[in-house]
Amino acid sequence: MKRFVRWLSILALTVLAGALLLAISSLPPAPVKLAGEVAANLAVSGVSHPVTAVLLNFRGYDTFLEVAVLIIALLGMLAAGLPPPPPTGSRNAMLPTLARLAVPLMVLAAVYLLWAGAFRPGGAFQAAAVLAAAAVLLHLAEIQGPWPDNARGPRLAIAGGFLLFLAIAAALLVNGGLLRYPPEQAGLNIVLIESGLSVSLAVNLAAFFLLRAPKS
Amino acid sequence: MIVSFLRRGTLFALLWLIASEGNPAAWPLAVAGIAGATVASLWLLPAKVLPPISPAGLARFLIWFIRQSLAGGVQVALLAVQPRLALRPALIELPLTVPPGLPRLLFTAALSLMPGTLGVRLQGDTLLVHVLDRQQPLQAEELAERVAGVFGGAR
Amino acid sequence: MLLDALTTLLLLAGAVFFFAGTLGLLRFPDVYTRLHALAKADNLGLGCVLAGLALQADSLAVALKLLAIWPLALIASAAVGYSIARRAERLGVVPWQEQDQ
Amino acid sequence: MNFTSAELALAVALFLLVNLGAALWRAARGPTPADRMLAALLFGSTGTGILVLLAFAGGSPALVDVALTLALLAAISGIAFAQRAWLGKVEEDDAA
Amino acid sequence: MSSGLIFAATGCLLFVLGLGGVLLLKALLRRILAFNLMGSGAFLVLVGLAQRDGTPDPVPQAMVLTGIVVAVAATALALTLARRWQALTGREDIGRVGDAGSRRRSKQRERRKAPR
Amino acid sequence: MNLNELLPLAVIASSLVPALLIFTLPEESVRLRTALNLFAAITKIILVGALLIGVRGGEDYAFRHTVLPGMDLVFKVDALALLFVSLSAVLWLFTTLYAIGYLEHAPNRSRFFGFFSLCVTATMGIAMAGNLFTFFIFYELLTLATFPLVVHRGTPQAMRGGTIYLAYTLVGGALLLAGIVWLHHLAGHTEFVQGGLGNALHGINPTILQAVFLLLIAGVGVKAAIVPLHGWLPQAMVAPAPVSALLHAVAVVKAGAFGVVRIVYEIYGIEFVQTLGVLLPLAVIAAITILWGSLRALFQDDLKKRLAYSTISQVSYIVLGVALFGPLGTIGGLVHLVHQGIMKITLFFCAGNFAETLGIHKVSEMDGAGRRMPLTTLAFSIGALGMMGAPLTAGAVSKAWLSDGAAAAGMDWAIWVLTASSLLNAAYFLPILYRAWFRPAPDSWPHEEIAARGWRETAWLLLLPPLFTATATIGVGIFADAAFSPLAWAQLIARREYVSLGQ
Amino acid sequence: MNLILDPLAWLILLPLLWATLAFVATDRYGPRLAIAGLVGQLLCAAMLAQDVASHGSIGHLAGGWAEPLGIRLFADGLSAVMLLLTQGVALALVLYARSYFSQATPPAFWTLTGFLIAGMNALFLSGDLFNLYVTLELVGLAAVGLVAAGGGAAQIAAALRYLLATLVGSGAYLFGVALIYGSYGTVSASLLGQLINAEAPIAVWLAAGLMLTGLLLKTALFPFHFWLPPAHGGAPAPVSALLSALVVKASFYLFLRLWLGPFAALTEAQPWLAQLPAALGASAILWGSWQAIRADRLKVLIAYSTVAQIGYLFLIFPLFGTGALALQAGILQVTAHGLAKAAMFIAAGTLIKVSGSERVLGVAGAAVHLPVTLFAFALAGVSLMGLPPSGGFLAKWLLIDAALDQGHEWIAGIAIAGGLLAGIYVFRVLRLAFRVTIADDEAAPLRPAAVLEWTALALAAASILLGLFAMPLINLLAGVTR
Ligand code: NA
Ligand code: NA
Repeated sequence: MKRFVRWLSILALTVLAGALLLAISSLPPAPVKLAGEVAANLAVSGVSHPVTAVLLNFRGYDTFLEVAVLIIALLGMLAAGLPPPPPTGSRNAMLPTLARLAVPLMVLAAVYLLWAGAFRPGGAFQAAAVLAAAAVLLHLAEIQGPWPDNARGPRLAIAGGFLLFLAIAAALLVNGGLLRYPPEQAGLNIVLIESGLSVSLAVNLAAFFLLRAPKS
Repeated sequence: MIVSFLRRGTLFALLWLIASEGNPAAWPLAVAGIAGATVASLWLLPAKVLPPISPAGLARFLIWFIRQSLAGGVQVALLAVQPRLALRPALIELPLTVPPGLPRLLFTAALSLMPGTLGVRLQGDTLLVHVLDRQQPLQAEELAERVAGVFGGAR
Repeated sequence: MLLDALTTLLLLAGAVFFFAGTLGLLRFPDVYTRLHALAKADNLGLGCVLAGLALQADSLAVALKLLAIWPLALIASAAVGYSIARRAERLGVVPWQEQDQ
Repeated sequence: MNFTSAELALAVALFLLVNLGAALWRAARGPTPADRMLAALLFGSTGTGILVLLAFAGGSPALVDVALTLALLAAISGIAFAQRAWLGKVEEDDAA
Repeated sequence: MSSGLIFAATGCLLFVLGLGGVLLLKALLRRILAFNLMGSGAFLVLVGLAQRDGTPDPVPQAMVLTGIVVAVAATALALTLARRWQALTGREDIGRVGDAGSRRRSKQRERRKAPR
Repeated sequence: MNLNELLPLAVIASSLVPALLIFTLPEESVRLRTALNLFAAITKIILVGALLIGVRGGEDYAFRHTVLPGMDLVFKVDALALLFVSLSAVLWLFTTLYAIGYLEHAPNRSRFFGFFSLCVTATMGIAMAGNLFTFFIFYELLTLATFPLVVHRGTPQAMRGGTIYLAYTLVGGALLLAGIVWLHHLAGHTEFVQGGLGNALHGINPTILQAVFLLLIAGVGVKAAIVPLHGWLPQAMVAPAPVSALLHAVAVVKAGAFGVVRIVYEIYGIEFVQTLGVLLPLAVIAAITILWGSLRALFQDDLKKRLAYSTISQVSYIVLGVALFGPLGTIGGLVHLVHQGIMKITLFFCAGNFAETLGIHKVSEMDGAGRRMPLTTLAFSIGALGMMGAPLTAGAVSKAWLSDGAAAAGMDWAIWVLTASSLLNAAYFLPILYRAWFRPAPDSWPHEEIAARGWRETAWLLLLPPLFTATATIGVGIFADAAFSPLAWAQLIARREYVSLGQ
Repeated sequence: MNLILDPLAWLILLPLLWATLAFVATDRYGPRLAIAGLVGQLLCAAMLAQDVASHGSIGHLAGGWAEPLGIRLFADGLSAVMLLLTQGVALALVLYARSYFSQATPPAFWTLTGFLIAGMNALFLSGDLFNLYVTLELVGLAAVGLVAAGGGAAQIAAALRYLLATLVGSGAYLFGVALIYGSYGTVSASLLGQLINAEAPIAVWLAAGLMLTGLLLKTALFPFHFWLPPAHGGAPAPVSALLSALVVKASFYLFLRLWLGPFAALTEAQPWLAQLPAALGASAILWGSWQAIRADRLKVLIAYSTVAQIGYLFLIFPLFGTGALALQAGILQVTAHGLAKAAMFIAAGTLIKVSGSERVLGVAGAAVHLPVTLFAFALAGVSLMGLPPSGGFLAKWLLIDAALDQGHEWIAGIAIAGGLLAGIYVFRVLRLAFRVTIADDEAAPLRPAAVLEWTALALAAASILLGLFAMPLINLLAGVTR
C-alpha cells in the first residue's frame, strides 16, 4: 500500500512535470511588458539600476514585508527554544588570525555591495549577508561570544532598521501612499532605508547563529 | 596610531577604488565603508600586534608561491588522471618554527596549497600534516624561511 | 591577438585543472586526499581562469579586481580545507593507506 | 580559431557547471560528514569560476561582485559547518 | 529554444523534483533542501519565462530577490526547528501522521524515543 | 418603535432578562432570585392580559426585524399565539412557585431557574413566531434550554435521559430545518398566513409538497411525541418534577403540537392539506399515538412513566383535532391544548409531591396515600378524572368538541378511537385513585421527608399550585362558555382560521 | 481625507509597529502594546468598513505606482469583514492571553502575534499575487513560530509538520505566480481578472491548479488537514484560538478571491471544477466530525471540529450562481466560526487550566465550577452546530438555500448532517460538564481570573448575536464584485 502510494505520487509528479514543460513550450507572448515601464520610470526612481528600482521603489512594499518575514523566522527560533551554547575547547587555531584579517575586508565588501546596489544587483540584503558572515566568523573564532536571548543590543539593532523603514513608510503617507517617495528625495530615502536595513538584517541573520540559551 | 590608521585607510581606499572601478558616485557611502573597515581593522588587529611586513619579501614569497602552487596543481592533476592511484598518504607531525599569529596562518595556508601537503591540525608548536606521498620531501623549511622573509626577516 | 590566444590557453588550462580536481574528488579514497585535490587543482584552475579573463579586461581596475579575487579565494580555500581536515581528524576519520586497497 | 573569447568563456562555464554537478554528487554521498562539507569548497572555487566566466561571457560585470560575495559566504559557511555542524559523538567524548 | 525558456524548463523540473522530495523523503534536512529546490524552480521560471523573448525583465528579477530572502527565512526557521527536534528526540525525521489511531501510535513512538 | 411592536418584545424580555440576571446571581441569593422569578412571572401575566384585551378588540401586535435579506424575525400576536402564550404564562407562575418549594436546599438553583426562564422565553417565541423561520429559532432554543434541566441532577440516569432527549430533538430540528428551508426555497417565504400560503404553493409538484409536509410534521412531531417519534418522553421523566411539568404541560410537547397547528392552518392551509391528501394520514397517526400511549401507560408501574405515556396519548388529541377537517375539530384540538396542560400539570405536581413527601415513585406504592395527603390526592383525582373526560372537567369539554368534529368530518372511526382512549384512561388512572383512597396505608412510607403536622401534609409551596390547577380543571369545564375561557378563545381562533372557507 | 490617517495603511503599519516594539520591550510591556495597538486597529477597521460601506471599494497605491508596475492595495466589503473579524477576535484573545500567561509567557508570543496579525491584514488588503505570496509567508511563518512556542517535542513536531505543509503550499502558490507572470507579464489581480479568459493557455490552468491546491493545503481542507490537529490541538489555548479562528481563514480568503477574481473565467468555463472543493468540503465535514467525536483530548476535539467546519466553507463553490447567497453563506460561516471557535478554544483553555486535565473527561463537573466558561463553550457550540439563533445557523441556512437554488440538494443534506455530527461532539462535552463529580464534596477548584471567563463569553455571545444582526455584514458584502 505504502509503495503503491509512493509510485502513484511519482507517476503524478512525472505527469505534472510533463504538463508543465508542455505548457511553457507553447506559451504565447505575454500581453503586458513591464520592462518598458520600469525603464520609463527609472529616472525618477532614485536609483539607476532597474532591479533595485523595482525592489525599493516600484515594489518597495514587498521588500518592506520581506524584512518582517526574516524577523519572524528569528522569532520562531526564540519561540522554539534556543540551542545551548556551543561547547568550548574545540578551538580552531587558524580562525582568530583569519578573522582579524578578514573581518575588516568583509566590512568594506559589505558597504561596497550596499553602494553597488544603486547601479547593479546588490544592496542591503547582500551587504547584510556579508556583515552577518563577518559576525559569525568572529563568533567562530571566539572573539565574539554568543548573544544571550535577552540581549538588548541585537534586538535594538534588528528592530531599529525595520522601524526606520516603517517610519519612512508612514511618513510618506502624507504624499498619498505607503512608501510614496517624492522623486527628488527618492535616492536619499532609499539609501537611508538600505543602510538601516543592512545593519538590521545583518544582526538578524547573525542572530540565527549567535543567539544561544544562557549556560545552565 | 594615526599613522597606521592612515596606512590602512589608504589600503582600503585602494581596494575600494579597484572594486568600484573608480566610480565616484555616492562617495559619502564610500568614505563610510573605508572608515568602517579601517576601524574594524585597528580594533581587531592593533598595529602593535601586527608584525611589520616587508614588501620585497612579500613579492619574493608570492612568485615562489605561485610556482609551488602550479606544481601542486599539476601533481594532483597527474595523480587524478593516472589509471592506478599512486598514493602513499600519511599523517606527519611537523614542528613549527614560524611564530604564532599571522605568520603561522600564512605558513599553514600556503603549505596546504603546495604540492603534496595539507595542514590538518595546529596544536601547540606542531602542525599535523597530511601528505600524499610520504616519500616525497617536505618543503617546510623553505616555506618557513620565505614566510619569515615576508615579515621583515624576523624569525 | 596574442592576448586572445593567451586567454584561450589560460581558460583551457583552467578547465583542465578544474576537471582534474573533480576527478580527484571522485576517485581519491578518503576525505584528506579529496581535500588535496580541491585545494590545489581547483584553486589553480580558478587562478588560470581569472588570469585569462583579466587579460581581456577593459580597464586596469577591472583586471585588478579579477586578480584580487584569487588571493581571497586561496585564503578562503585554505581556511575551509583546514577546518574540514581538522573536523575529519576529530571525528576520527583515519587516513586511507595504500594497503587498504 | 574561429570562436570569440566570450564563446569560449561560456563553454568553459558550462563545462565547469557539469564538473560542479559531478563533484556535488560526491559531496552528497559522503561517506563521512567531512566529505559532505567539501561542497562548501566546491562552491567557493568552481562557483566563483563559473560566475566570473559568465560575467565576462554575458557582459554583465556585476556578476564579479556576486562571485566575490559567493566566495566569501561559501568560505564562512564551510568553516561554520566544520566548526558546528555534526558535532559527532567523538567530540563529546573528547570533551568529557 | 531561447535561454529564458531553458531556464524555465529547468525550473519546472527542479520544482517537481523538490515537490517530490518534500513529499516522499523522510529525513528532515533533505525535505528542507527539497523545499529550497522547489523555490529555486519557481525563481527560475519567474525569471526565465519573462525573458523568453530575449529581453530581461527587472520586475521578476526583483521578485526573485525578495523570494530568496523569504526562502532563506523559511529555511532558517525550518533548520532551527529541525535542530531542536533532533536535540530533543535524537531523530532526524518526524514521520508522517494520519488521524486518530495512527496518530496515537506515532505519539507513543515519539514518547518512547524522547530522552528521559 | 410603537407600543404594538414593543409589547411582543416585552413578553419575550419579561422572561429572557430575568433568565440572564438569574444566571449571574450567586447561589446563596435565594430571596433575590425568588423575588426576581415571581416579579417576572407576574409581569408576564400582566403583559399577556393586556394583549388578550387588545387582540380580542382586533388590535394587531407585530414586531419585525430583518435578519437576512428576505428573511425576518417576526413576532405576531394573534389569537392562536395568545392561546398558547396565556397558557404558558399562567402555568409558568405556578410552576415557578412549585419549583421554589420543590428545590428548597437543592444545589445549583441559579442554573436551574435561569434555564427555566429561558425555556419559557423560547415558548413565548414559539407561540408568537410570525413565520416558520422565527418558529424554528425558538423551537431549537427550547431544545437547548431544556437539556440542562433534564440532566440537572447529573446522575447517570439523568445523563442517559438527556442524551436520548437530545438525540431525538436534534434530529427533529434537523428535519424541521430541512423542511423549512425547502419550503422557503419553493414559496419564497414562510410567513404564517391565515388560511395558508395559498397561491405561493400552487403549481408546485404535489409530491414535493408532501415531502416537505412530512419533514415539517416529523420535525415538530418529535417534540409533540407522536408515535414513532415519542421515545424520548418516557426517558426524560428522570428530570425533577417541575421540569416534567414544563416538558409535559407548559412548553415542550405543546410546542410540537402548536407547530402542527401552525403548519396545517397557516402554512399549507387546511383545505390545501386536505387536497394534498395528507390530512387523513395525519389523523391516523394521531389516532395510533392516542391508543398506543394509553396502552403503554396501562403497563407502567412507575407513576411518572405512566403519566408520560398518558401525555403521549393526550397531546395527539390536539393533532387529531387539527386533522379533523372542519371548525369543530379545530376547536376541540385547540381547547385541548390548554386543557391538557392544566390537567397534566396538576398530575405532575401531585406526583412530585408524593415523591418528595413520602418517597412514592410507583403506582404500587400509592396505597393509602389519600389519607396521608388528602389535598394532593384530591387534586390528583381531579386531574385524572379530567383526563378520563369526566363531566364538568376540562377533559369533558375537549372530548365533546373532538367527537363532534369527527362526526362532522364524517370520520366516525375517530369517535371510536376517542372512546377507546377514554376507557383506557380510566383503566390506568382509576387503579391509582383506588389505591390512594381505599387501600390501607403501609406501616411506613418509602422515604418520608416531611412528617404530618396537623392539616399540613407537605410544604405549602408544593401544595398550592396543584390545588389551584385542579380548581382550574373544573373551572374551565364549568365556565367553558365564559368570555376569555379557553373554549371561547378557541372558537375565536377557529372563526378566524375558517373565515377563508366561509364557515 | 487626511492622508496620513489612512486606516487602510495603518491596519498594516500599526501591528508591525507594536510587534516590533514588543520584540524590543520586555514581556511586561508586550500585552499593553498589543492591547493598545489592537484597539487602534479595531478603530481603523471600523473606519475602513464605514468608508467601504459608503464608497464601495477603496484603493491605495503602495509607493504611488499604479498597476501593473506597482502594487495596489484595496479594500472592499469582503476585506472589511475579514479585517473587522480579525481585529475583534484578536483583541479578545490578547486580553485573554494576558491573563492566561500571567505566570510565564512563551518566548516571543506578543511580537509573533503582532506580526501574524500584520500579515493577515496585509493579506486581506493586497491586490497583487506576488505581494500576496509574501503576506502568506508572513502569516505562515508567524503561525509556525506560535505553534513551536513552548518548545516541547510535541510542539516542535507539530510546528515542523505545519511548517512543511505551509511551505509546500506557498511553494506551489509561488510557482503558480511565476507561471502567471510568464503568461501575462503582470501579477495584478484586477488586471489578470480582465486578461484571463476561457481560452487561457495550459500554463495558466496549471498555475491556477497549483495556486489553489497550495492554498487548500494551507487551509487544511481534507485530505490536507493532517497537520492541523497536532498544531491547533497542541499549542497554548490563545494560540490555538488565533490559528483556528483566523489563520486558516486567511488562506481560504485568498482561495475565494482567486476563485471569484482572476480565475473566474476558468472556473466558469469548466463548472465541474467547482465540485472538487465541494466534495472535499463534504468529506472534511464527515471526517473531521467523526474524528472530533472520537477524540480523547479536548483541544484535539476542537481542532478536528475546525477541520469539519472548514469543510462548510468549501461547499459554497458550486453555488455561485446568479445570486449572492453562496458568498454570504461562506463569509457568514467564516465570521461565525471565527468567533465561536476562538471562544471555544479559550473556554477549553480555561477548563483545562482549572481541571488540570487535557482530556475530554476533565470537563466533568464544570457546570458547577465554571458556569460562565461552560456557558461560553455551549454558546460557541450552538453556533458550530448551526443551531439558531447564531451566525452559524444563518450561514447554514443560506448555504442550504443556495444549494436548493442551484439544484445541489446533496450539499443541503451534507450541511444538515454536519450540524447533527457537530451536535454529537459538542454535547459529548456539554453533558459531561453536567455530570456530578466526586469533587463536589471536596474544595471547589480555584476560580480563574474573570477576564479568562468573560472574554470567552463575549466572543461566544458575538457569534450568537451575529445570528440576529447579520444585516450590516450582508450589506457590506453587497458591493463585492465577482
Ligand atoms: Na380541524
Ligand atoms: Na461539523
